[in-house]
Amino acid sequence: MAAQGARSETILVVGGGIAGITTAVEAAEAGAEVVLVERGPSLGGRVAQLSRYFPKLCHPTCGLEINYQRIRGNRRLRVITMATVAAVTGDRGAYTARIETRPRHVTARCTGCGDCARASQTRVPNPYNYDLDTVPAAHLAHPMAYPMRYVIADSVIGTPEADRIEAACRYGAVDLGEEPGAFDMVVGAVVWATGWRPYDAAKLQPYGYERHANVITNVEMERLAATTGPTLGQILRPSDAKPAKRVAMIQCAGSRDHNHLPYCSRICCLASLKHAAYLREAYADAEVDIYYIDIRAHDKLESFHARIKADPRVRFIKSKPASISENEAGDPVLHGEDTLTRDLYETAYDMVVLAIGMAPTAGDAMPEAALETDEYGFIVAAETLGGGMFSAGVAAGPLDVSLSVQSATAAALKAIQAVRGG
Amino acid sequence: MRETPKKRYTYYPGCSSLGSAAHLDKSLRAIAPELDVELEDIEDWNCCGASVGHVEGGALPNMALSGRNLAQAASQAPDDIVTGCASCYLNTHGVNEKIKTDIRARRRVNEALGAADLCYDDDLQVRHACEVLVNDVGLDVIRDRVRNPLDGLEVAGYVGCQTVRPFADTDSGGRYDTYDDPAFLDNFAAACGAEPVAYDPKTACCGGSVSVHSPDKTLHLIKEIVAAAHDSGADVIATPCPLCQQNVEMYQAAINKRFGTDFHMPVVFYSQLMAVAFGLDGTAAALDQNMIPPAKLVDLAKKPNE
Amino acid sequence: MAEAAKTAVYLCAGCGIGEAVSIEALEAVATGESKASSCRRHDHLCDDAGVATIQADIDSGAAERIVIAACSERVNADRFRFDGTPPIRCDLRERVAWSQPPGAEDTQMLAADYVRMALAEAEKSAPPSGQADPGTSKTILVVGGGVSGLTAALESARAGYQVMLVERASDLGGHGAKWSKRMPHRPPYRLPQDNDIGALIAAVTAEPRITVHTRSRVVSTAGGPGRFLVTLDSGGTTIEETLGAIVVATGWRPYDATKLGHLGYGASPDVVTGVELETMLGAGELACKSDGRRPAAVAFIQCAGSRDPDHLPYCSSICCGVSIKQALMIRERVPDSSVYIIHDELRTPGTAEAFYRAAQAAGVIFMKGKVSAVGADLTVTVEDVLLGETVAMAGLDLVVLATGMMPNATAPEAEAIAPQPAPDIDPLAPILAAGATVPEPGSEDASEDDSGPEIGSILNLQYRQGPHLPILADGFADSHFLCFPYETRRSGIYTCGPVRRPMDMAESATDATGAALKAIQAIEAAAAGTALHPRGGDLSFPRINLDPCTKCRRCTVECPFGAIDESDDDYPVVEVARCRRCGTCMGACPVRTISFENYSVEMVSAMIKAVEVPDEFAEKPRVLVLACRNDAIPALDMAGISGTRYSPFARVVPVRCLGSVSALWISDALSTGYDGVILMGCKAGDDYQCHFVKGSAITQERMGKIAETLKSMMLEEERVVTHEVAIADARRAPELIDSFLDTIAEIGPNPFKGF
Amino acid sequence: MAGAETATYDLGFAKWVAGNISGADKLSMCMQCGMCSGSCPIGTQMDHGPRKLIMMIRAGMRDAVLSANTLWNCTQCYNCTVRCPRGIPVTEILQGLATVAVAEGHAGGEPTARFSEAFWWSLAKFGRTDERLVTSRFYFSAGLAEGVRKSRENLAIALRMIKARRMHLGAPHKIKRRKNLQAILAKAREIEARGAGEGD
Repeated sequence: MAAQGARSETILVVGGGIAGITTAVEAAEAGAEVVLVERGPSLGGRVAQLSRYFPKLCHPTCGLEINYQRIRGNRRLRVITMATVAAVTGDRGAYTARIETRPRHVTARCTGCGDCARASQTRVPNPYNYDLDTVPAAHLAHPMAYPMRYVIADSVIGTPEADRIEAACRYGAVDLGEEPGAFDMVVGAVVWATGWRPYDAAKLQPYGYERHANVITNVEMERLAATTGPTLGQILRPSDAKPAKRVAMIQCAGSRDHNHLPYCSRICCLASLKHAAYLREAYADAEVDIYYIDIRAHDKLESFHARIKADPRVRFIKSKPASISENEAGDPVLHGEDTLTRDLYETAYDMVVLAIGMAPTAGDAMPEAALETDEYGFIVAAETLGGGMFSAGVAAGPLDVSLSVQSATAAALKAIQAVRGG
Repeated sequence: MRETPKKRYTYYPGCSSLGSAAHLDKSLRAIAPELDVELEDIEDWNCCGASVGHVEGGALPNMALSGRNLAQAASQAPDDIVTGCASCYLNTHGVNEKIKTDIRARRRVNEALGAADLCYDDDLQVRHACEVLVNDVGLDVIRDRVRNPLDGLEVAGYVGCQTVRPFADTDSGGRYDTYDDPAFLDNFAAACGAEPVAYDPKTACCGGSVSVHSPDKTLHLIKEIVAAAHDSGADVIATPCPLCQQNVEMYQAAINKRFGTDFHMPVVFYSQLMAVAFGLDGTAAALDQNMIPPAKLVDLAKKPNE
Repeated sequence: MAEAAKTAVYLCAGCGIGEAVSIEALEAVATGESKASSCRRHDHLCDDAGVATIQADIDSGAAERIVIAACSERVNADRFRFDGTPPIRCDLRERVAWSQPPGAEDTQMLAADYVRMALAEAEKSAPPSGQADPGTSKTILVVGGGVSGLTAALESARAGYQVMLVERASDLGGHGAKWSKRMPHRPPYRLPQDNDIGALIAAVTAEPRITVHTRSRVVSTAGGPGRFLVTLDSGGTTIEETLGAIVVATGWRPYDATKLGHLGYGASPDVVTGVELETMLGAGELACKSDGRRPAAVAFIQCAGSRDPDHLPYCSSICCGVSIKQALMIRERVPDSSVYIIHDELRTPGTAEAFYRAAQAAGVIFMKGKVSAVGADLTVTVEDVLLGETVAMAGLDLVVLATGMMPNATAPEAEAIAPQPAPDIDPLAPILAAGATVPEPGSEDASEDDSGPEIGSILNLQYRQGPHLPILADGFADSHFLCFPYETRRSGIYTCGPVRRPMDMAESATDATGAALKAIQAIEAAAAGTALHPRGGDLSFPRINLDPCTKCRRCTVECPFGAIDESDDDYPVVEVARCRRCGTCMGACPVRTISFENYSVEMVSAMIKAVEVPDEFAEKPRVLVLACRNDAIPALDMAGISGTRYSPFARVVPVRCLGSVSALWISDALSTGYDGVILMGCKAGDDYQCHFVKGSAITQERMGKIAETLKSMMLEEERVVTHEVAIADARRAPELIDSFLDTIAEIGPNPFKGF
Repeated sequence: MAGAETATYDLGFAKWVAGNISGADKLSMCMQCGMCSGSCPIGTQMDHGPRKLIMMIRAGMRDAVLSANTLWNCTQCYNCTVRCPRGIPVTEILQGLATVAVAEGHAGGEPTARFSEAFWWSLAKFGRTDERLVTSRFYFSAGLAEGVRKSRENLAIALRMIKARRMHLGAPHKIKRRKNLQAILAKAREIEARGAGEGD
């Protein structure tokens, strides 16, 4: 345990997604000492799993690349991956944070040469692609991984596979004996940027996400559209790898629903507009139907809405579909009421995309009682526990990327004020 | 003998137990002791109003019906009330919860009961027999009691609506299953050694009381329910609901007439499956009360004094 | 100077490089033909031992310049970091060993060329020595005293910085001060909250680090981060200050309701805007303007002016929340009232959904439809799309138009007389627009006097590119990058609040806090003499050698950040702290006037010429690839990482931005026998992705000139192509190179080969 | 039909419904998503789905709402109730409206209304419903000829039910304390007649 009362001007940032990265880099570039802790093997978080951003349809990896460069070029910023914050005690200017690490089984000697992956014979589920495919037991988290260092799946430790992998490394970078660890760190302020997870689609029973192969979620759609995804960027439906040309998007799949997420997740409308753009780009004859309650293209994003709406092959249907069945061809069939024509429809599609909402993960990341959350699990009263605790990005509320960056940049300043006793 | 202590419940048979769903009542009473369950009837119980009472009777009189049963049950024992009928469950459970949570409703119902010097101020639990089987008895015990596995019997588990909606996934309803894809019925069948078939219209609607008085509006719904079972190769449709059992069974002739089909799909209660699986004879399982004889189940059933 | 320096080369044989090429042969290239003073080989250079070797050589003076011939510059930057001796990176891994067949002759030639190029780079560049006299003011200028400005000022001060807060009006608070209540921004997000702006104003006034200037305007801004020279007109008196950075928080104004006659505005005093209603609600007893009666039936009409091609194209974001707030207040004041909100899309994003539910629970009626008419008797005719009927709502006492927000990107009162700056989604537009509004030398003095000299500009930048902050097509202040929303094209000047995007008070406060941080960064970077985003920490800056300068003004016009002014005798003058180090000026220059210590026309020319171009074409063509460091280079790296093979005949030179590409490099390449040149940059146009705003766009402009050059050399135009390459184009980038080589094969060899 | 009566958005009716029909206090929460209408098993046979009916209530279209066949085509599958994103007990509200429609004579010869009358007659008289008596009373409620026709039509079913010992013949099942049940029902009707608000 670090000496009580020890003071520190270091800022601890929890979570290595776009919000955490931004908080860390902006604070460090303003002169602060920063430690960035990420649960997984690489930085990047959810944005690294997106194919493109709305409304510019540009690639998240482009901004990530710049941020990685900023991180590499900054000595005041230290990144710890495979680590979580188990507890925080103390006060602003003198918190003691308990950091717990999980074994990566690959040391800093790793050059990223990939021999270990080539030697792997076991394949494990690939969370980067939401388990839509698999990767070798020794793998890189994703092509834009930071650090550019491999990781070995715990599942193969103690098997011959592990020995194969170890033998394949020419740089003695494999450490099969690595154990989970824990250490204390004295920091002056903590910024929680713990992000979100997609709401569990299986809970939307009438939509049969688990029963119908061709009902997928919006985050899975991102992976289908990504050149680094399981289909190398071709939008093919799961059941028979046939091009998905007639596609329905169901908005508020979980959001704005007292049975699920009572709040509006804000990004889903725009994400679906973007998915419509993906499909129209991929197939000249693609047809997209967007089922919605209200299209929430806030502020300047309205022009993106207008642009997609102008496409005659994208239809907007004001309706929350009641249920999805499946026909002989394995096509999902939507049932519901078009509230503007008052017709009851029964429409078959190649594929249906559920615009799943964002569920905060602060709950699982947070040490007990450290922070106060609202009824939905978003961090509020961010200045509780000694006035040096802040939240950034989706941990603070359902935000899009730009808003997350704003919130993260603001959090960086609040944290600097806290450590400098301003 | 087994040591498991008996579970006591106050039993509400409901009007259909005296007629269209006599075989549900009979088979339930038959399997109860096998599962160490003791049922004591609500003395002088009355009709719950079913799904149409309120229309003519009005909301409060309709609630008062269940109020009287609740008051009577409370005066007998503090035990939970169990019913096998979806409609009875819906009304009695619904009114009971309303009385618990809505002071105004509680006062108005009791004012009415006052006319017969009755009062319901307790907080009993009103539960569906299936929920009790899942939460109190448990699949293991059911499996454990099977002496005559229903080998090779293919069962289409038709849950219908009101057995699960709107209470199965609520706290007061015991959170024993889901609204759109419930598993309990297939689990019952499997526990009895039968084979549940994949069956889509699991929770489709048979038209309920509308089917009773205006089948012309709903025959197509029932047709889908029977057709899917037929196509999936099921030997029988099993259901927990009296009204479903009656609609799906008695209209098959009309369906064949209107749609040119040739359905003779037996529709039995899960409790009849259990009775046979527990080794009781066909009479105890009331198999002779199905309008379309469940031939295969009859064959599987132990013959009397066998 | 570089010639004297001892250059040490470190060849790494790890990660397959050793298998792919002969390290010995490369050592020969380094120490033999090239002028490396020493060359070491290592099997795991990035390991502690390898790094230690290098450090030892540096310490012993054996290595003054170091070339690390190993992996891509994008990895191990932290490992190969040596104070005072920045390494030259030579990529033999991603671009050779991982993308070429091992042991092949062409692979070896490729590696050798990269070593030669690296040594040429080492020879022709020097570590940046930094800036002589960086600006040192650490005071932040905040323009605008509304919620955003007040917050930016207070948060900056609380971080220890001095602030000068300038507000045009006589009181602080802006629009925010007029609201009786505000939308909820804390749990449970259900009820209107007290407007706490009073406390904010009090805190700002009490803060010793903040000096407030009300009734004041900025009449002129010169200089750059760390030394902005700002002149204020403060109620007639002129104040001059040197300031470190600027936050523009000039906020918004309501859309002009007189343009909404079709919604009944003007037809009756009881048709009011949301802002007017706010004043009525503040006045205590709620009363209709016409006859003072209590309104018992009120209808809100949403999107009054917003999301309407004839008015405002965008969604003003706050109107749904504001109307809900006002509806709830009316229901509270007049309990038996009927309140209707007529909307198209109801927008209460995020936790504001709870506010919507609260209004429903309170009995506010929401109708989806389009209002076709509002009569003088307040009858509102609605196409009720949910009922599918046209409904005439009679008996209303009050009709509220939820008018939208317009950004104060320019001084509002000057608008009538002022030509607006041209919107510039097209990154080339600002130059033309700004260029057009450059004050003539004479009028610049005039801008000292009080008669509103500036043409509606907020800061009246005394920049060669004009007085305005660039604005985007929808009239909002510059903010184009999703990942970097605070970046503007005027270094050290940040915008926040509704001038940037429609937003509510809570979001404005967050936004302002973020802007304050960026201002602080700008101040610290300026003091350290380093570049701002995206080349933070870069000490190099453009040095101007006036001898060859032809005063063509291209550099001053094309600089994306308005960093270069013109001296009285029309020579370029770089305001270093405004410069982002992209080198666009270098690319603009027809001669060799502008160069960085570690990046120059001469340096890249030397790298190009260092390549050995075989005389015989048939089997060995050569192609030069000038690739953007931000996207094209990572894309090629990714191709290597995934083991994609592509032509061994391409020689890749990373450039800071396509905008920095000098036409001279292309003629150098072609005159030394390369058969063609590929330029790889980022996406241009409306959704441009160039991190220096217009590198690709401007290159396309320049291609015309390049075509002329080709003609003059009697060469085919097809020999030089430009491509937009995104970072995700790991598969496409190599394909572009290969297909270009096919084209070259068709065109045939460069006739200059061998000369 | 809805067309006959136009929308005024006079909130009187909406307020009355909210105050007098069980569950209707939640009606104001409806966001018109259409989930309910889309969930109806025989929605195709409804004049308007529940979603539009709710909008009509807000619009003050009293007669159109109470004469909508929506009220009679609800099979009480409760899909709308469990799926409603705003937790509105749609089924319960439709039941309440049906009761009002009958009481105010909007039901006409609707089978549901006639069936309910027969049903209530039996339970009020005997304390239990005798399916045979209820059915025949319902058949003849539309006139003698119709009664005879229906009876014939369903004779086969009836016979099979009897054969299966699932149709009770002979004296109807009665509860013992009929008087006290009838007293309770009478009292309940009386309380309800007082209307909402009063006596509370």
